[in-house]
Amino acid sequence: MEQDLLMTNLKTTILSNQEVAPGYFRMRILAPGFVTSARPGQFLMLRVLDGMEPLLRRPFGIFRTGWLPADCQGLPPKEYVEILYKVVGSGTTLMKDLHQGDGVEILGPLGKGFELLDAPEQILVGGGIGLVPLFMLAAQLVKRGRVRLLMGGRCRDDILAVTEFERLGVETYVSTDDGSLGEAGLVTEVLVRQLERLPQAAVYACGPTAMLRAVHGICAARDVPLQVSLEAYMACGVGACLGCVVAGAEHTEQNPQYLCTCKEGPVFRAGQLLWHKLEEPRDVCGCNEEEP
Amino acid sequence: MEQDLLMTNLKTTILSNQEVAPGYFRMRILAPGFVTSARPGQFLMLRVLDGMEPLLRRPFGIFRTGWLPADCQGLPPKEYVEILYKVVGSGTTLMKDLHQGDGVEILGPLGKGFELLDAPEQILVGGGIGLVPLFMLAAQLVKRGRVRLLMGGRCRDDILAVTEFERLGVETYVSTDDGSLGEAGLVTEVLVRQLERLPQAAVYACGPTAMLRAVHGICAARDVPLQVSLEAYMACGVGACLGCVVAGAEHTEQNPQYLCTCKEGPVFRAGQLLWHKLEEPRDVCGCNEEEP
Amino acid sequence: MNRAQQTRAAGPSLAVEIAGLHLKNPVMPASGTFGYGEEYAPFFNLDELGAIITKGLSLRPKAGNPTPRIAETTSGMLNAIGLQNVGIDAFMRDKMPFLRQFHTPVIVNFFGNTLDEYGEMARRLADLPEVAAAELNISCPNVKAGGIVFGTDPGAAAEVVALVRRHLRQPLIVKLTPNVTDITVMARAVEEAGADAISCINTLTGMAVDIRTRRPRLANLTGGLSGPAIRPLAVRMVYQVVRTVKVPVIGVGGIMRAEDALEFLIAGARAVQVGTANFVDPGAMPAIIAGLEKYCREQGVTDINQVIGSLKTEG
Amino acid sequence: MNRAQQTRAAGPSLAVEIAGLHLKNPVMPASGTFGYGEEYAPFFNLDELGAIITKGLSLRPKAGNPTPRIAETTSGMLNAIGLQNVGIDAFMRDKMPFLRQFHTPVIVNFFGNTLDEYGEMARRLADLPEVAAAELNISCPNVKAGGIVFGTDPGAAAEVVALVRRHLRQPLIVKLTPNVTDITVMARAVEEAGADAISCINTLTGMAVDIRTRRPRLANLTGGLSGPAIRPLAVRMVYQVVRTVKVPVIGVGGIMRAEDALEFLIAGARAVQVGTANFVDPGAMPAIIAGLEKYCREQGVTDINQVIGSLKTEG
Ligand SMILES: Cc1cc2nc3c(=O)[nH]c(=O)nc-3n(C[C@H](O)[C@H](O)[C@H](O)COP(=O)(O)OP(=O)(O)OC[C@H]3O[C@@H](n4cnc5c(N)ncnc54)[C@H](O)[C@@H]3O)c2cc1C
Ligand SMILES: Cc1cc2nc3c(=O)[nH]c(=O)nc-3n(C[C@H](O)[C@H](O)[C@H](O)COP(=O)(O)OP(=O)(O)OC[C@H]3O[C@@H](n4cnc5c(N)ncnc54)[C@H](O)[C@@H]3O)c2cc1C
Ligand SMILES: Cc1cc2nc3c(=O)[nH]c(=O)nc-3n(C[C@H](O)[C@H](O)[C@H](O)COP(=O)(O)O)c2cc1C
Ligand SMILES: Cc1cc2nc3c(=O)[nH]c(=O)nc-3n(C[C@H](O)[C@H](O)[C@H](O)COP(=O)(O)O)c2cc1C
Ligand code: FES
Ligand code: FES
Repeated sequence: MEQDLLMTNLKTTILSNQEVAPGYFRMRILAPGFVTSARPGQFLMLRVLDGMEPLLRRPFGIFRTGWLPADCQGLPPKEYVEILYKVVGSGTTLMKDLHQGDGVEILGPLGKGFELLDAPEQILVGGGIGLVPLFMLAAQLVKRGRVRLLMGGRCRDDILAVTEFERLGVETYVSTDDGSLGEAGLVTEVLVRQLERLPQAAVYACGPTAMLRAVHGICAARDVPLQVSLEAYMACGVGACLGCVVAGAEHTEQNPQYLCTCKEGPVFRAGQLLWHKLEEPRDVCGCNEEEP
Repeated sequence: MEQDLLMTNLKTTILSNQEVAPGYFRMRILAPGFVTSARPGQFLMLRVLDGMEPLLRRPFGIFRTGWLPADCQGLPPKEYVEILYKVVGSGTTLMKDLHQGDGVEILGPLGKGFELLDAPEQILVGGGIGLVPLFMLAAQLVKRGRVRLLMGGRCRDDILAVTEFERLGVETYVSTDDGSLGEAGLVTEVLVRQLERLPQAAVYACGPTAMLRAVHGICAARDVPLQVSLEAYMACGVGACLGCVVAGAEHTEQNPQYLCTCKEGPVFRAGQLLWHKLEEPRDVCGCNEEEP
Repeated sequence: MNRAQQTRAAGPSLAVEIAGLHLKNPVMPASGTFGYGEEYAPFFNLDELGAIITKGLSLRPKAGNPTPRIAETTSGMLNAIGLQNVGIDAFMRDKMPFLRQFHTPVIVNFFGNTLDEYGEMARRLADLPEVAAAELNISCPNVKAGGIVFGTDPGAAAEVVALVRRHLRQPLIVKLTPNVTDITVMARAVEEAGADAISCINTLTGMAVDIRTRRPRLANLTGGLSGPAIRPLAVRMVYQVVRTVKVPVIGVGGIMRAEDALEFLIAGARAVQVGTANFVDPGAMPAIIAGLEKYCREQGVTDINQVIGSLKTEG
Repeated sequence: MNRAQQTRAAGPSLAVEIAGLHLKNPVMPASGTFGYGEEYAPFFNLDELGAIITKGLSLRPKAGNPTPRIAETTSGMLNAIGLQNVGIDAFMRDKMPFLRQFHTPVIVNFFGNTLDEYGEMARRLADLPEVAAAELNISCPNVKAGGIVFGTDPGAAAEVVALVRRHLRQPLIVKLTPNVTDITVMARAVEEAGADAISCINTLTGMAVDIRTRRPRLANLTGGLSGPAIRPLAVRMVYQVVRTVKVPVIGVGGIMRAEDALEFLIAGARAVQVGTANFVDPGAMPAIIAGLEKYCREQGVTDINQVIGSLKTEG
């Protein structure tokens, strides 16, 4: 409830928008209030133009928030939010052509973020662009102990922001399908090896559904607590349209139980979900063949 | 027919786009072929964005064409076309925010332009933004003899490009409703006075329908030849949709005769039109109360 | 201060009346696009609205359709939510207490899977004093049993309306589907059967295909089209219905801005509902209300009722 | 060079057959949006098209509606041209000679004001060898006498189709209106009455209001909505009709790009018509044809017929 009251629709401006790898962009947006209100795993809904096309807002994970230093004229420091996105369709194609000073509207921070567990070892698993919500999480977890990031992608271009994680003090393990960066192979293979050494770990994962399903299988078999961040087609982002639902663990044809990805998620404990019903909204990270 | 074969749909770029008076902009667009093909009174259909909104192209008179000088790297000179537009609705609002280098599509030159008559005196009558198609006309008529421009508007802001006409050698007579520039009063009053002195003149007019109707009344009463350039809601601009028709002189309920403004116009001899049926598409020059 | 001065100082009146309900302005959310109110409460004070309409409710909770449930189309969206809702009991227990804080009338949108369920729902609603009015959905195109038969057949529609009218205490708004050959036939049928007001339109049945996977973009295959794409169809139908019936008409379909709402009001709608626009901009309704006020001022109108039905059709 | 190599070298085949007509590709203009062909000839070679469909023709010239006849709406446009046309005689005299230069089949779209006129037109068309096929417009929503009755009533539609079929020599395409409760009822009726193919959809009746003048934006009050706004409705109806009838179906409605055309083809349309897109971009059809070819290549398809009806509807 107190979370809801912090939601806002900001008509604001872009501070920068740069291609960080082929097809991947990082956008920094002026966002008063976000530093204090945004929690790891939350997202925002972005509206590019004031027009009717594209009609719906696009959901993006919050990569991080921060303060712009006070400027030389003595103006106070300003809050920003950063997103990292992959160009896939009409909305992101428009976004990539935006410049500093262009207007955008952002609705957020939205949804439930990660629950920070007190495990002795913390393992983050990111698939491609799925690494986005893990950064703020990592920044908080490093204060509690050792954090590892297992980062997978199809090729080197899908591996983003790793040095930023390292700067936080996170140990990173990179794997790519084609071996063009880090180890050749699936991130899930790395996870299996890590969990052999660290059976007490807590796992936090975000990426394509096929990857999450494999991670869930691995964690469930070892009784390792897992939280996952999901994607879903969204219209409202606030729990009003019921477009983004996902079947809950109790869900049956007779007694349906649906959870809103936007409001009850996007982060769920693995045990909340009915895994065999989980669908891929779309391949956004280029690595949905990752299922081992 | 040879005219048709010169029509093209150019995907091109903006060279400049500047506010020339409050609410009025001048856009210069790279336009190979336009210098040789465009004739006075023709127009083009402009598409702002590659998206679906606004859906239809917008028609604009061709203000003038010209050559960009060859550049220092020895690249050949380039042709451009210039339009002058008033910001009135969704399309022109998008247009005003475009910059040098932005892409636009232009279809043209379209329609039938002015017929250059061999009268001893040539009088151009422009109402607000209606002056646009008169500039290229003036440039050609001054080669044949004396040309006068009677230019009317609601206030000084509506009086555009007068010095450019003067530079061609055109004698200009400005009138505004509020007297903020030139003579206070209607452009039609100036026309009446001019025709008293110059009964042999030919008149070419463009402006709001109410003004054109008054000009027609004045010329018809004096047997002075008149050509007018009309506006109409257009979808295709090439005679295919039949959206832009105007009733011809022979038009009756029983034997309807419709002319396409886009293809058989936008310039008509006054005698071709059924004047009492003529409608105002919309007040674009801010001076539709001009009817005396 | 004389009367005229008072009005000027107070600003134009936006109040309208729908079947005995006094609304401080003619703007309310469209059912299914505003959740149960709560979801949008962080963005503005719900007391700003003319009324609040709930997500469509049924006797028992309803699961709705599999996902994907939504797909964007050009200036529109398809939805196949499948009328998922918590059911009337859970609504009264969990959602109504929140809405009680506000002074804005709450209109419950509802449907049944059978004629009996419609009747049963009407009886339940009649006992709930917090429910200011009920909007009967006979038009949802998504759920086979959820109205398609009633909404496209004048006889069936009249039957369910008459039944509901018999049991309901509150004003009854009947919401029409646009998926019919002649909406005036349906409007006349539901008016004669006892509707106190008519809202139109619900969504139009549409479909979209993912050309890469060659699958329908909605798990349900088809869904309801809403958003600005459908506005010209909604304006036309509202105009037709206004000229057919005597009861007030509420316009719905593609309203994004005050200008859009005004098209409906000028065409004769007594009030409007805003749907998809809420998703695009949670502040859409307050902005529309402010825009209506501005328009009245600019047009020198002191009462929005002077705008309603003011379309000039000749000459 | 073996067969497979030949195909690869030649590129995928886009040829389709509609009721005995061989089309080199499935793309043609929608009636009324391409004039009589001539208007767009400066922009590309008309021989690139699968077929050419004319503006709707009638026995005698027709004046159409007063202006304004068009109004832009969000991602759509309303038109109330009122079926203005030069009449069949002037068409044959003034327009056909131009079209004769091309090898693309010419399909004449036609309508009548009465049943007799429909029959008379069919007889006239039967005698014209240059007319490869005829498209019967029973669906224009603009002109009271011009089809609204036929197009929304299965009995009346069947009657006019049977009459026309009796007189016409060429293949008969019947164009359906979307302004009906159940398009499959109409499709079945016209198929049984002898339609050799069905095209759908025509425009949907809509309306727009100028809020400043409080007048309708069309002189005719209402007009037909076309453009990308209506595409999801058109795809849905095409899909329904394809599953209802055996004759080939031509998809129309909101096709702007190859991707849009593919939605229709995957849903089962044998060919597509492009309307409003021609206004937006005179090069739309050549671009769509090129896009279809590219898609086939990318999907490893050698023949567009493998794409047609390939929608996967289960899980
Ligand atoms: C909670 C959440 C967080 C996300 N975080 C990120 C992120 O940090 N970085 C990033 O690059 N992407 C992220 N995505 C995916 C991102 O929303 C889509 O890539 C984006 O909406 C695509 O828009 P488009 O217009 O380019 O694609 P189009 O395909 O043109 O979009 C059409 C419609 O489908 C929706 N859509 C398409 N793909 C997806 C998808 N994978 N998930 C949900 N909706 C989709 C769009 O929102 C739009 O409504 C996130 C999605 C969700 C739900
Ligand atoms: C042959 C011709 C030449 C023109 N030349 C010029 C010119 O040189 N400079 C200039 O400023 N304007 C000119 N106009 C008018 C110009 O086309 C409109 O002002 C412009 O289309 C408005 O677009 P909008 O999107 O801003 O307005 P909106 O009102 O949002 O447009 C909505 C629709 O109405 C149409 N429309 C609106 N006003 C007019 C109008 N007056 N005439 C025709 N269609 C209209 C638009 O094209 C569009 O389809 C000309 C019009 C015609 C027909
Ligand atoms: C996601 C969604 C859910 C809807 N649910 C309902 C509903 O439960 N009951 C109902 O009567 N209409 C429902 N509708 C229809 C809307 O109330 C409205 O009639 C329609 O969306 C057209 O308005 P719009 O274009 O402003 O969205 C729903 C629409 C959407 C988009
Ligand atoms: C300006 C205009 C004129 C039209 N004239 C006709 C016509 O004469 N006969 C006909 O059958 N359909 C006519 N139509 C309907 C189109 O052929 C087509 O069915 C409709 O526009 C939907 O396709 P679109 O969205 O691609 O434009 C016309 C449409 C427009 C926009
Ligand atoms: S996106 Fe609307 S309920 Fe989640
Ligand atoms: S604009 Fe289409 S015929 Fe003139």
